[in-house]
Amino acid sequence: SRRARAAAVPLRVGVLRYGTVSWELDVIRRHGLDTAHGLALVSQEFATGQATQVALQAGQVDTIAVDWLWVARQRAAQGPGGGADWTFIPFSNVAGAVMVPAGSPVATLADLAGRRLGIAGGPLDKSWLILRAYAQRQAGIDLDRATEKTFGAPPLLANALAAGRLDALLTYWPFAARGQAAGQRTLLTVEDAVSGLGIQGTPPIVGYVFSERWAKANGAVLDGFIAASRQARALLTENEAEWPSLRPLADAGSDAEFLALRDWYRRGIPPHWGPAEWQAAARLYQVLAAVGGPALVGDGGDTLPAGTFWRASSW
Amino acid sequence: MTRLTVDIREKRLAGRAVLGPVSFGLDAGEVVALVGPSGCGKSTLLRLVAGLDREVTGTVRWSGEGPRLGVVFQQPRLLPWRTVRQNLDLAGADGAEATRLLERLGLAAKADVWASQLSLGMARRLALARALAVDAQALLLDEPFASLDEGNQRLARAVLAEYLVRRPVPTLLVTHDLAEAVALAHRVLVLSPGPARLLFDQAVPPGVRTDPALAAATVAVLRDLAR
Amino acid sequence: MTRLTVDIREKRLAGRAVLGPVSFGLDAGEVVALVGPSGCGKSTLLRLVAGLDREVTGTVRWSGEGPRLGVVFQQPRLLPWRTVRQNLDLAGADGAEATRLLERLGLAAKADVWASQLSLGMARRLALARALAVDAQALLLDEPFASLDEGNQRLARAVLAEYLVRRPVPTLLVTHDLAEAVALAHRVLVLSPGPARLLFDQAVPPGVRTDPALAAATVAVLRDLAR
Amino acid sequence: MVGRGRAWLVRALSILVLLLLWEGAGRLAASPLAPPASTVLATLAREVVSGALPHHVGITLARVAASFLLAMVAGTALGLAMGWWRTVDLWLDSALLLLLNLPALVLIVLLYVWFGLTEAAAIAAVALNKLPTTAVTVREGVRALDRDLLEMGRAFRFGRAATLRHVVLPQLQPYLFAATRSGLALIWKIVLVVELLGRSDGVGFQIQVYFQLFDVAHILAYSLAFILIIQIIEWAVFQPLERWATRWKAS
Amino acid sequence: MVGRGRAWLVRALSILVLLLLWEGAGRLAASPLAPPASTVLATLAREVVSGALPHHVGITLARVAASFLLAMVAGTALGLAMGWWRTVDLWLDSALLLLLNLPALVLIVLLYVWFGLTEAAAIAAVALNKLPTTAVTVREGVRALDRDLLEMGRAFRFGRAATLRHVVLPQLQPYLFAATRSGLALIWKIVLVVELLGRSDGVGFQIQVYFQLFDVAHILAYSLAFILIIQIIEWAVFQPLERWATRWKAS
Ligand SMILES: Nc1ncnc2c1ncn2[C@@H]1O[C@H](COP(=O)(O)OP(=O)(O)OP(=O)(O)O)[C@@H](O)[C@H]1O
Ligand SMILES: Nc1ncnc2c1ncn2[C@@H]1O[C@H](COP(=O)(O)OP(=O)(O)OP(=O)(O)O)[C@@H](O)[C@H]1O
Ligand SMILES: [Mg+2]
Ligand SMILES: [Mg+2]
Repeated sequence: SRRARAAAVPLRVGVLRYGTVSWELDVIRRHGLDTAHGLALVSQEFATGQATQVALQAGQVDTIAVDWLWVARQRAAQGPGGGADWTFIPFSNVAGAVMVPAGSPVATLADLAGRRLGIAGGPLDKSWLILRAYAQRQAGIDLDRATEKTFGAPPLLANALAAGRLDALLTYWPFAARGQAAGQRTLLTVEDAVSGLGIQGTPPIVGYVFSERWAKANGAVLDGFIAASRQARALLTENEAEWPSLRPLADAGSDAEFLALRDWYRRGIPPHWGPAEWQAAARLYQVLAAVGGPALVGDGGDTLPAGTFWRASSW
Repeated sequence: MTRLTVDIREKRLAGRAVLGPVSFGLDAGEVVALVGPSGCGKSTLLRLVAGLDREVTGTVRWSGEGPRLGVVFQQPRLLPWRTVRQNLDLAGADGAEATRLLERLGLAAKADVWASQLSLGMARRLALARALAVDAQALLLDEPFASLDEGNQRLARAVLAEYLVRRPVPTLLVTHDLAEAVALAHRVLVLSPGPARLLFDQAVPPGVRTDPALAAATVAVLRDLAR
Repeated sequence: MTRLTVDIREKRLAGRAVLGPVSFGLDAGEVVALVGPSGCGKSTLLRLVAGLDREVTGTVRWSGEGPRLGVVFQQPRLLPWRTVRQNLDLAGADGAEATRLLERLGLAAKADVWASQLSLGMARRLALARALAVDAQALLLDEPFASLDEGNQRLARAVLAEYLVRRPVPTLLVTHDLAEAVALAHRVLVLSPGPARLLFDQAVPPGVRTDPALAAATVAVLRDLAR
Repeated sequence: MVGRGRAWLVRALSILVLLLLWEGAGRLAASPLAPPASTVLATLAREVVSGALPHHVGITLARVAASFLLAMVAGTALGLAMGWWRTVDLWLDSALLLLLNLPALVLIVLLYVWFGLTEAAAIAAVALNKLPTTAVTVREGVRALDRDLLEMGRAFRFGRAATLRHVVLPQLQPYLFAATRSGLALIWKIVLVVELLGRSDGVGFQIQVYFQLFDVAHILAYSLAFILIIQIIEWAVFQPLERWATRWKAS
Repeated sequence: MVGRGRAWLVRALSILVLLLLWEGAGRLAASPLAPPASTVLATLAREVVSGALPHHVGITLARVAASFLLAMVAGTALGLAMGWWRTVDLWLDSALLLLLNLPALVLIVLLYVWFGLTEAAAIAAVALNKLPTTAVTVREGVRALDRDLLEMGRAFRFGRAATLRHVVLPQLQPYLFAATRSGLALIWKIVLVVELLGRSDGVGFQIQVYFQLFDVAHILAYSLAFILIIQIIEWAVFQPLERWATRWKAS
């Protein structure tokens, strides 16, 4: 298959070391799924998510994993001619969860009032906005006002929760999974909050983002990548034997942690991509826009900017 | 009373000997002139006597716990970022005495000027004023009258002579001018060139200050000794 | 030939006048001594003549395009981080002449010593050597013999005198010693105190160098003028 | 010498030229990633009016001020001690080098982890980052002190306080100004990192938020706001202070 | 004065004390977040043997060296020009202040986005971050130059090159050493950020990865490796160089 590789078109993906995207890419490469579809996956490692975003903008990679709000925001802020023609296909439907320590008295969202809540990412992070909307609707509390918030880097916050310096933590799912393995309790997943907001269907959260122009010029490559990626996910869903070889890529401290990571990963695999998901996402966007305001959506109002999703492929 | 005993065997700087055997005493109220060719080690000796350098084989000892010194360095060593007046005050000068000395030495108009803005001769006069204003128990003067015009030189000598009459403190006076040495000192030490040895320790005859002929003769004798 | 014309109306420093009206000329090969009380403005005048300061009302003009100068500043102004020899070389000294002058002025043994390690008298001799070694077309000397013992002073004067015989360049010599002025200069300019005005421009009678009595009389006259 | 009035004219002109260059480059680029000056200034104005910018800049300024004072005082003291006494220098040199070269990120993270995501930890982290550079600079200054003047001070028994104030500090002035200028800049930069990693307000936090959205105009607006403040401090404090400290040299 | 042999003894002892304190504190804390020296050193040894550390450190060192040279040369030239000519200072002062206070992060991201994630952009970003602090320090040094010596140089027509080399540079020596020491530290810290944001190798990349995993022992091991190298540079290059440059003062 060396000849196949040589003939294949390279596709550069920006990834994080120990990030979950690498798992999928690893399976694709190990099974030669990329060459089978006429492309050669090249993954480029970066140290932080922001670094991957810089790399994408700088044209260093063709695609990276990021949430579609990022796409929507850039499109909204820069208008149709703004040059930010990023577009999105899903990678995972899970975002994160609110975690509390094992013996925590916190049982419901309402109990968070007056407590110290850590929030990974910033005040415009999608999970935080979803959680705020949900708490407003379900419990009638404004978490933004009612809690003692700490924004910070996820590792620092995880550490603070473990050290008892926080009462609860809204964090990304890999950190939630690790916490779970360490005995923390999941108070609420972001996905549950989304459906609690009355949004039908499962909107995607994180996905591969690439330039529309690039996608149009490289349709075959993109389709090949989507196909390879779906095959890899199918393998990961169905075949237990795939997982042991991913162990070194996951940096799990224990077996329990690894299993938790596996379960969260599987739960997030988007089974469908089509009008139902687009509509769900559009509705979610309205909710987020209401909470996040212009700081989040720019001047574009609460309509998801056209082109945010790559609709030419669906499954 | 303050007394100084110097008994140096050798002083080295940067690996070279700059002072050879030099021994002398300085009694209370005694003025001793130090004469020797340029580079023989006079300033080095003064630094040792002032206690600014202690690395020497031999002894340099003041009676008691070391007197409060009035020092005129060979360079003025003023604080250029302070005024003339402040340079005196910071050294611990007595206020009234400082004013009087500025007046006497023709620096009264410059009292509030930065020391950086003095001419060299003014700076040297200020350095002399500083040494004389601090109520010193001993004076160490390294060419205090150099770089002055004749008028100012006469004036400065007179100021020092009056001072020594009023307050006879032990004084070590480095000078190149033998007439000056004879006029002011009780004894003249003549140093050899190279690493300085003490060539002669010559008392000045008591009558010189009133007898110009005797003074001239003494200078002639000293000039011979120093050769 | 190099000539200097000075026609200063006023020179101010830090808001104060430091030089009043001063006018004189300096002809090719002429040695002019500049005498005046400390602080009257001699060094300031030399800076103007050297072209180191151009802010003045009046004119200071050299004939031609400004001669190559040999300057002795009142302070040695050596580069302490360079050796004695390097200080000469960097100033543009002629190699053989530099060696000869170090020899003559008793500095040969110090040629490879850092300038920071010289005694003040040595530093001043080096400064003189520097001015004389650079093949100057004019000399500006600010008390070149201060801080030297009698022997070295005599030596240094002799070196300058020989130089001026060999190469009669226009020379401005600031000095406090009238005997020195009379011995070396063709004319003596006497400046007033305060913002200096030119008090007298007095030619030295031709016979003084051979006739001690005439020299003494001239000094006495000048002393009177300068008072 | 350039007159005072003309000096201000040149200063103003130089800023105008800078802005024009920026504006031109931005318009040429015509990319949201390289917004022209006018866009950034408009964004700046909007954020000022909304009150968000004054709020965050105020908080950052307070952190910068606290850390700066701490670092300058402690760093100067350490630099003085190490320059003055060779034994102190020998003992502390390696520790200083360690602290100097410990990455800001590592130091910040460790302090946050050990002492919690508190204000005190944040300020300590910043001050500890700047302290060694001040110490290194001041130590060089002390080593370069004029020995003749120090000897004069000893001969006339100035005592420690007067020697420090009247002999040593005036000679350290240029070193202290160098440490102050580059120190203020360094501190502000580290405060940004500190805020980014574990604070929920301040300019660094805001920049991080806009960084996630890749909103370059806002990022630049917040940076510019702070730079403007430093420019004002420079003109209103540092330059007059420096003129005052060197007034004995004037003319 | 402390003899040369005893000086090295004290240096070694000071490092030993530092290590012992660290070891003790680490053991007392008994937490993976505050590993004792032995753990970190063991990790360091393991990473050296595996070859990972030499690889990443080598890459980082190369970046540090390139940026350092660039920043020192350009910064010194700029500082000299601004200190020497008041007009240059007036024109460039605001731009310098802007560059000085532009957050490293912002500068790096902008350069990456505008010029791609190339090695050149990375090195330029670092050099541009350090350049202004060198310039500020050197400018202070130039302003503090001895005017008498400069006049002497003019009177004897030293010319520009000789004046620079024999009159100016010896006086700037302490400033240059201050800029060098804190500069090397600053550059290494910024290289870390640069690597974190857009490179796929180097110490900064490794530290960030271990930060995500919260592996403090590895973070410290990588930091320490670099600090050790700087310590060696300090002993093998900077200190001998400084002694050489000030040998005329010795006595
Ligand atoms: N940088 C300066 N700023 C202000 N005033 C100055 C400055 N330098 C010198 N002066 C003043 O100018 C006057 C003349 O100084 P100058 O050094 O020319 O005197 P001088 O004749 O050389 O004296 P001396 O024989 O003592 O060397 C003095 O009153 C002095 O205080
Ligand atoms: N810091 C130093 N390092 C090395 N040698 C020095 C140092 N200072 C002075 N010397 C040398 O020591 C000798 C004596 O110097 P010193 O300054 O004591 O002479 P001096 O008698 O005061 O001469 P002068 O009359 O010229 O002032 C000289 O040969 C000089 O070169
Ligand atoms: Mg001497
Ligand atoms: Mg003078």
